[in-house]
Amino acid sequence: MIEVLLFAQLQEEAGKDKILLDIKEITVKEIKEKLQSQFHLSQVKESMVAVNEEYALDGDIIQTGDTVAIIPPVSGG
Amino acid sequence: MIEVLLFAQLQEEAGKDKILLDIKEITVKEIKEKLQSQFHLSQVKESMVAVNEEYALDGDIIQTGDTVAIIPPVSGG
Amino acid sequence: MRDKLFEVVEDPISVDSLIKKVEDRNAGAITTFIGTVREITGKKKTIYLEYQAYKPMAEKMLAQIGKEINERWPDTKVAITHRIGSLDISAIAVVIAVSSPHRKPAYQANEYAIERIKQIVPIWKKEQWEDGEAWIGDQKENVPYPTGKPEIKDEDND
Amino acid sequence: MRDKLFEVVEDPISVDSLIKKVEDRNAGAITTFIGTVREITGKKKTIYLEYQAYKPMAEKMLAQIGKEINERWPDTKVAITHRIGSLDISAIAVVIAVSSPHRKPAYQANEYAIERIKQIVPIWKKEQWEDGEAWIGDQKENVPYPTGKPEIKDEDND
Repeated sequence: MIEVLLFAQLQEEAGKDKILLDIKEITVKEIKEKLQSQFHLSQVKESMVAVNEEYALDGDIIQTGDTVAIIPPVSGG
Repeated sequence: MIEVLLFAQLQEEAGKDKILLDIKEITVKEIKEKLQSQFHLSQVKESMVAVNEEYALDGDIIQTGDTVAIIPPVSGG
Repeated sequence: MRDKLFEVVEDPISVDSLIKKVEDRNAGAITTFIGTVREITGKKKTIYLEYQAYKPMAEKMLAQIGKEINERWPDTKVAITHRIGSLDISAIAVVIAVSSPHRKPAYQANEYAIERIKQIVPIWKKEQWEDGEAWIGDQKENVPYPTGKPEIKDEDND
Repeated sequence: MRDKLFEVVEDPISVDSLIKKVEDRNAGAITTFIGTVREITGKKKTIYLEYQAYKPMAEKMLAQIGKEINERWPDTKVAITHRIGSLDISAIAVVIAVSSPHRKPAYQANEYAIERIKQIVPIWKKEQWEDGEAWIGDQKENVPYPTGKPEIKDEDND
């Protein structure tokens, strides 16, 4: 199981703050595509992905048990 | 009478915080020379002069009733 | 208990408590940056802001900014607290405190911190106007992450 | 009674009270600079500092710095308090608070203020070391007043 955390606009679009995916292994690029096509999250494209609280690159591999977060452009401060 | 205020090292050198000069009119340049020669204040040369709380130039004229301050290089902050 | 130097909180921030965290016998300068909720931006009138964070990661990223600062400007001490939740006009959203033996690094490191917060710390704000609301990103001003991910080092920053 | 924005005082300075003086509904950023007494400078160990001011003129000059800032960076608010007398290690000698709608001017104006204080405000410090004392001027670093008097405008400042 991979837990995907959603924030800000993505959270509102999805109507929930997390999605559970029953997947053993997937790349960052693939999970972004999956979230766009299956969950219609418009902002995924311009978002970063964090795996276990670290920014990840498209080629990085996500495994079952990992916590993924979709990070749209930040606006703190 | 012209009141001359002394601060910091000048005050310690003179042993007092003001000097009264019985003068009607004098330029800034002249008063600096006078303080050096008569009162042996070594730091006057590198000091600025303020007349009535405004910085003054060598040619400016000081008149009886004015308050003069000798301002050695400042070191606040 | 040791004070946390890098925190995301839900209650009002005390500027004084951040100053205390960076005090040092060899500090000659402490700078603070206080980010407050501004009423007017362009022609829009803000009623309040709503901040959300990915809290554990946000605190990690704030700590990383502190580490970057200590590497670039030795002998500095840094503390950063960001508040989340609903914030009224003039409320304090973020406080950055930096101490240093000399003033120049205290200013530079402080400004570096706020720039980095706006790049890598997962915190978002939603503006509530009289006639609507929107989550704010800096999409209008910047390509979100030109190098594919937020720069962990940004040598050109000033 | 209106708060004094530019002050020379003999008692401890409250950073919070200066922040309050510059708060504004349209401020998005407040910067503070806190000048503290540092123990070690080079190889010298300071025991305490003694500050002296030509008080009425010093307050006038602080107000003038505020005016210069408002001209250069519109929409800023500035407050400065300098303490005099005997100050122990870590004590606060000066606090500068600047508010602005945006952060960049808040940093720039604040740094401008401390540079100008060191140029034109008639305040002097005497360092007390373990083995002596001396009034400090910036003679070692600068020609005191290259143009004959302290520059009232300094267009090259950054």
